[in-house]
Amino acid sequence: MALRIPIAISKGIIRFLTKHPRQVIYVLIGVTVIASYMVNISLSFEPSPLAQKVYDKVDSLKPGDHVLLSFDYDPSSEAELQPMALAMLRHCFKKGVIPVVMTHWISGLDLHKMACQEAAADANSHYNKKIVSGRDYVFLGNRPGWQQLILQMNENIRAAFDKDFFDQPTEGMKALEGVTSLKDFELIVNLAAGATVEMWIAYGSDKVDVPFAAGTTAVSAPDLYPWIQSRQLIGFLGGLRGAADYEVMLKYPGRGIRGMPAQSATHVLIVLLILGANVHMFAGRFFGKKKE
Amino acid sequence: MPVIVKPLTTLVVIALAATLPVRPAAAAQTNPTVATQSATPGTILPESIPATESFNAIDLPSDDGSSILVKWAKPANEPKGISYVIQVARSKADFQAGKFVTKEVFPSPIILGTTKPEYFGRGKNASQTCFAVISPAELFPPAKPGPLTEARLKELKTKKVLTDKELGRALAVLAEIEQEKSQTKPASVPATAQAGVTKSQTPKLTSKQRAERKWYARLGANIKKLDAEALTKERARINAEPSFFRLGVKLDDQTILVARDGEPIVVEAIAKPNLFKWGKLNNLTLSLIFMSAVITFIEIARRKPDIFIRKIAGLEAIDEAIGRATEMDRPVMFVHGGGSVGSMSVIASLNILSHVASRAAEHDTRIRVMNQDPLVTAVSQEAVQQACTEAGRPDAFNADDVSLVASDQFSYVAAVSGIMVREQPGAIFMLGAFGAESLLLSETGSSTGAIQVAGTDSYTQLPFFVTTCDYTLMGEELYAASAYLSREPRMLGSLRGQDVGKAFVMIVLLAGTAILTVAAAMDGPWQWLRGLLEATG
Amino acid sequence: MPDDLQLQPRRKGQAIEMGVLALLIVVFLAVSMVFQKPFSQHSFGDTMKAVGTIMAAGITLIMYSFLYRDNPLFKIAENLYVGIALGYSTIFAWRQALKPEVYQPIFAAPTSDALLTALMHRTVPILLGLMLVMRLSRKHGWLSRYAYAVIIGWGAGIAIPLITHSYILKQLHAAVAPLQAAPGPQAAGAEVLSQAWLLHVAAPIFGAAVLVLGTVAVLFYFFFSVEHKGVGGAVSKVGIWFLMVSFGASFGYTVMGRLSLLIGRVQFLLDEWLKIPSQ
Amino acid sequence: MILKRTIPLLIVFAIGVLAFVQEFVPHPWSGKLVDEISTWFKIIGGFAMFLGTYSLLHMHLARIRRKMPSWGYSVFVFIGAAFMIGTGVYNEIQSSSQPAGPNSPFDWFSWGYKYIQVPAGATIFSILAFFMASAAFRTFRARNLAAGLLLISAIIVMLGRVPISEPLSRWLFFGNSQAITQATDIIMEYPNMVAKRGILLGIALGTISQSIRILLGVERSYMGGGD
Repeated sequence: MALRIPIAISKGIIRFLTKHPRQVIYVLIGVTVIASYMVNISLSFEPSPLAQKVYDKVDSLKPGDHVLLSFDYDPSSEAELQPMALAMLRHCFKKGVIPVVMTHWISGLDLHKMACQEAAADANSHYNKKIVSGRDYVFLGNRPGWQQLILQMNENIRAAFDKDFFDQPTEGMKALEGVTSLKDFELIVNLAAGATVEMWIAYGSDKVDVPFAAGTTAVSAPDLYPWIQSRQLIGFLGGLRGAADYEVMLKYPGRGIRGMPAQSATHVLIVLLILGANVHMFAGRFFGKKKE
Repeated sequence: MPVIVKPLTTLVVIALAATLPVRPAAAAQTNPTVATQSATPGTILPESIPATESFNAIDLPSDDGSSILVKWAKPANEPKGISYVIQVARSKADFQAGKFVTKEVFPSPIILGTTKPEYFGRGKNASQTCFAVISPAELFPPAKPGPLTEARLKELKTKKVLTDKELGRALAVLAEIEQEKSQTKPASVPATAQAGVTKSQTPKLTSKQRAERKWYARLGANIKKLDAEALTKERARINAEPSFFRLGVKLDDQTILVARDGEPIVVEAIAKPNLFKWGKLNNLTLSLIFMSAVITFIEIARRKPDIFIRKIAGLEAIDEAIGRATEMDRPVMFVHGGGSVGSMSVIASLNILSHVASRAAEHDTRIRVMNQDPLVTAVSQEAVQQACTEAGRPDAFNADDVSLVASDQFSYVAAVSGIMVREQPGAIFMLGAFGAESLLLSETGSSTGAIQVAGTDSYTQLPFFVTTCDYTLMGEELYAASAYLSREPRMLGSLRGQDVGKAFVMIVLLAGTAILTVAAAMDGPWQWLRGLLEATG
Repeated sequence: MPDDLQLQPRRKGQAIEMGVLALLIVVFLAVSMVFQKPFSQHSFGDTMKAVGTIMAAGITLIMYSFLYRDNPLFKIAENLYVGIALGYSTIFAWRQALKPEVYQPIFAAPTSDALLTALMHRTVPILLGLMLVMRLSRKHGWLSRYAYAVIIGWGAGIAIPLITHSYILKQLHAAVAPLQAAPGPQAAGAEVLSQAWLLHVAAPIFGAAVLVLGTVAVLFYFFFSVEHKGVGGAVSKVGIWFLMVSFGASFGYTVMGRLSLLIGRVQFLLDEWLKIPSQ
Repeated sequence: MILKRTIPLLIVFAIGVLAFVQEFVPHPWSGKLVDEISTWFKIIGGFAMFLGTYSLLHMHLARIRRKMPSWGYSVFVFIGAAFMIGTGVYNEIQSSSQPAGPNSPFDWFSWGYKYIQVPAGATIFSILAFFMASAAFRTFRARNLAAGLLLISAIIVMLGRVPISEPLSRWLFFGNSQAITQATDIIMEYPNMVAKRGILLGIALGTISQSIRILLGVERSYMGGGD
C-alpha cells in the first residue's frame, strides 16, 4: 500500500522527536529558516485588501500634503516594523508628501532616526529627490505625556514639540508650513509594537476626524478588526507580511519580501509539528494502549 | 422664523433628564410664496431662488465661537450649473461700497442639513435645508507680520518685548548677517535651509559669533511664537465682531440676489463661543449612568457583602488540582505574574493565593510561591502565613518557600523553570499579568506532568495558556474569582457595576438591531433612531 | 526550558562545556575576521562599523546560547543590555524632556520677557516634578502624592468621556444597524460568504446576525451576575466558541510574529555579518 | 494627616472633574487648559523618567551590596549604563559647542545603541520562536473542544497569511488558489472581530469603573509613598 511508507516515515520522525530533548526541534527550526532564506525562491502573492487600503490612501495624497507617522516601537519589534517604516517613508518621499515622524517609545528613537535617514538616502538614489530634514520631512522625536501629548498635538503641534529631534525650532520650519495642529494632517499612521493604536484612536484621530491607518506587529494585528469594521481605522499592515504587501505595491523590494519564503517554510513546519503531535496523540488513544 | 433656543450657558453641566439625544432645530418653513423678484427674463427661473424668509445666519452652535452658520431653504429645482453665492461684509455700508468677499457654494449632498445632524437634527426637513459654515477670520485674515527687520526689532522694543540691551545685541547680529550676505554672491543660495548641517561655504565663525547667531535664532523662534499668539488673538477679535451676509444664485455670469421688494436682504450674525457640545449629549448621559452604577454598587457591597456572583468554574479546578497534588504527595507551586502591588492583576492573584494557601494547609501539602517583585513577595508571605495559622497549622509555614526568585523577565523564567524541573510539583498555578514568557513557563510546567491552572488579564497570552494548561481563567474571570473569594466591596461593587454596563450594551445590541431592522423594513426613520448612538464632535 | 537542565553540572560535564565554548569563540572570531576584515578598513568609521557588526553578531549568538541552558554568558549579555537601555533612556530623559521643557525655556530664554512667561507657565509643574522625586526619601515620600494626584486625576477624568466616545459609542454605532444595511466587513466581502455558502441573498443578513449575536454571547460569557445555567449556559458556550476561534487567530498571528523576529536575526547574520550575497 | 491624605484626594477629584467637564465644552478656554496641563505632563514626565532610572540602578546597587544571588551580573548593568551615559553626555557637550559637521568626532553613543542595544533587544524575543516550535510539538494539544477549535483556526490563519497559501490551496482545493486566504478573512472579520469587540467593550467598562474609583478616592493604591 503506497500509504504505508509515508505513515511509517512520519511515525518514525514523531517518535524520534518525542524521545530526544527539545534542542533537536530548535536545530530543525533554525535550519529551516537559514535554508529557506538562502534559497530565496520568489513567491508571488496578492497584497491583502486591508494593506491595499493603506497604500491607496497614501497614493491618493498630493505633493505638499502632510502625513503624521508615529513610530511607537523599539528594537524588540525592529524585524517587523522597521521594513514597514522604510516602505511608508519611501512612498511619502516618492509622492512629495511631507512625513512628520514622532514616537512615544524613547527606546526606539535612534531606530526611527535611522529609518528617516536611510529612506532619505534611498529617495535620493531611487527617485533622485534631494530630501532634507526640516524641508521635506520632520523628525520630531519624543516628548513625555503619551495620551496628553496627543491631546496637545490636537490643539497646537508647535506647543507640543517646540524643537525637532535635531534641536531645530519648529516655529518657522518650512516642512510644517500650513500646519498648526493634528487637524491639518491628511492621514495619521501609527506603527505600533504595543497597545498605542487604541490610544491614537481614542485621543487622536477620533477627536480630530483625520483618517487613521496602522501598522502593527503580527501579535496585535487581530485586535484591530473591531476598529476596521467601525471604520475608525481605514486599513492596517499586519506583521512582516504587511511590510511585504506594501513593498509589492510600492514596487520597491525590501526586507519584507525578502523574508516571505522563510516565513512560509516555517509556518508549514509549525503546522506539521502541531498536526503530527495531535494526530499521534489521537491515533494512540484511538488504537488503544497496546503500543505504550 | 425658525427659532433655536440658545443652549443653556450655565458653566456646570447639570445631569440632563432629557433622554432626547439631539435637539432637532425647529423646521425652517419652506413657504410657498415665490420671492417677489423682478426676475429679468434670464435663464434663472424664480423657483430656483431660495425663499427670502428661509435665508438666515446664526452663531454656529457647539463651537468655539469662530464660525457662523448661514442657511437657506433648498429651492424647488436646481438647474444644472447653478451655484449659490454668499457675500460677506464687515458692515452694511460695505455692501454699497462693494467691499465684500464672496464665497461660492455648489449644490451637492454635502451642503444639505442631513450631513450635520448635530445642527439640523435628523428629521425629514433637514434634507430641505442648505447650509454653509463661514469663519469671518478666514475671509478677512489679519495681516501676517513680515520677517525680522531693523524696523520690526525697534517696534518690538517699543512694545516692551525687547529691552534696550537685547535690541542692541540683535541689531549687531543683523548687521553682521546683512554684511555677510552682500559679500557672498548676491545670487547665492537663499538662507540655507535649517538642516542640522550648515553648508561649508559660510565663512569660519568665531565661537563668540556662533553663540550670538544661536541666540539670534532663539530670538527669531520666540518672536515667531509671539506673532502666532498675536494672530490667534486677532482672529478671535475679528470673529467676535458682527458680520453681514447676502445670498445670491449664480448661473454662468448672471447673479441674482435674494431680495424683498427689490432690496437685497442683508442678514447679520455674531459668532459666540458656546458652552456645551450638544452632539456629545449621549456621551455625557452614558458616562454618568455607568459611573453611578459602579459607585452605588460599591456602597451596596460595603453594607451587604454577600452580593450574588455566579460560581466561577476556575475555582473548582483549583481545589481539584490541590487535591490531586496531595494524592500524588507532590508540592503545589504558585507563580506570580508581573506588575507592582497596585495593579489589578496582582491584587486578584494575591486574593486567590490566600485561598490556595489555606486549601494547601488543610491538605497538609507544601506550597512554593514564586515572585518577581519585592513588595509582592512580602504581601505573599503574610498571606501564606495567615492561611497556615487559620488552618491550625502555624508550623507548616516556611518563609523560604515564598521567595523573590528574580526581577527581570528572562532570569525569572529560567529560575522558575529550574525549580519546576527539580521539585516536580503536582499542581501549578500561574496567575497575574504575563508577557511573552507565559509560553516558556507553561511548556516546562506541562513537561513535569502537573495539573496547570492559569489566569491572566493579558489577552495576548491567553491562547498559549488555553492550549497548554488544564484550565484557564480568562480576562475578567480572574477579577471575578478574586472578588468571589475575598468579597472585598471595591471589587464586588465594580464587578456588578460593570455588569450593569454590559447588560446595557447587550440590550442595545439586541433590541437596537431588532428595532432598526423592522424600522428599515417598513422604511421608517431608522437613521434617526440609529443617530442616538452617533458619536460626534 | 530544557528539561535536562543541570544548573550545577558535574565536574566532567563542566570541562567539556568549557572546551566546546572556547572552540566556538575561536571559530566565531576567525569567521568574523575573514568576512568583516575590521583592521583593513581605510577610515576609522568603517573600522568601528565592522567591529560593531562583529559585536552585534556575537551578542546575537550569545543570546541564542539560552536555548542550550541559562549560562553566565547569557546573563552577562542580558544585564549589559539592561544597562545600555537604561543609559540610553536616561540621556533621552534629559534630551527630549527636561532640556526642551525645563532647561531651555528658563536658562536659555532669549529675552527677559520670554523668561517671565516661561516662569509663569512652568514653575508649578517643576515644583511638582521635584516633589515627585521626593518619593525616594522614606520621610518625605508623601510629597510625591501631589504630583501623582495631578497626573492620575487628570488622566482618569479625561479617560471617561473619550473611552465612552471611541470604545463604546462608535463601536455600538457600527454594531447596531438594520441587518439589511449593516456596514459589511472590509476584506471578506459578503460575496465571499455567498460564494462559500451559496446563500446569495441571505449571506449579508446572516453575516450581520452572526456579528450581533456573537458579540452578545461573548459579553454574556464575561457576565457574572447571572448563573450560567440553562439558556445562560448555552449562550455562554456559544461565547466560548467565538472566543476560542479568535484566540486561535491570535495564536496563529503570534507564531507569525515570533518567527518574523527570528527571520530578522537570521537576515542580519547572513546579510550583514557573513555578507552572503543571496541571489 | 490632612496634608498627607485629604488634600491629595481633593486634588484628584477636582482635576478629574475639570478634565471630564472640559471634554464637553467647546469654549477656547478648554483648549488652553489642555495646552497648559500638557506642559505640566511633559515636565513631570521628565522627572518621573529620572525617578525610574534611579530606582532601577538603586535596585541593582542593593543587589551588589547585599551579595544577593547572581549579584556579579548586576555589575554589567552599571558598565552598560556608564558607557551610554558617558558617551551621551560627551555628545551633549560636543553638540552645544560646535555644530555637527563632517569633521565632528565619532558618535560612540549611536554606535553603542546600533551595535549593542538593537541586536540584544531584537534577539531576546526571537528566542521565543524556538520555544514556540518545541511547544508546537510537545505541548499544544487539542485537550478539549475549546482547544481543538483554537488549534484549527490557528492552523488556517497561519497558512492563510503566508504566500505559500496560494499554491497550497490550489493543490488542496482543486485549483481555487484563494480558498485558504478567504477562509482566513472570514475567521478574522467574523468570529475574531466579534470576540475582540466583546473583550474591548469589557475593557472599556473596566477602565471607566477604575477611573471613577480613582476620582472618588475609593482606589488609592497608586498613591503609595508611606501611609
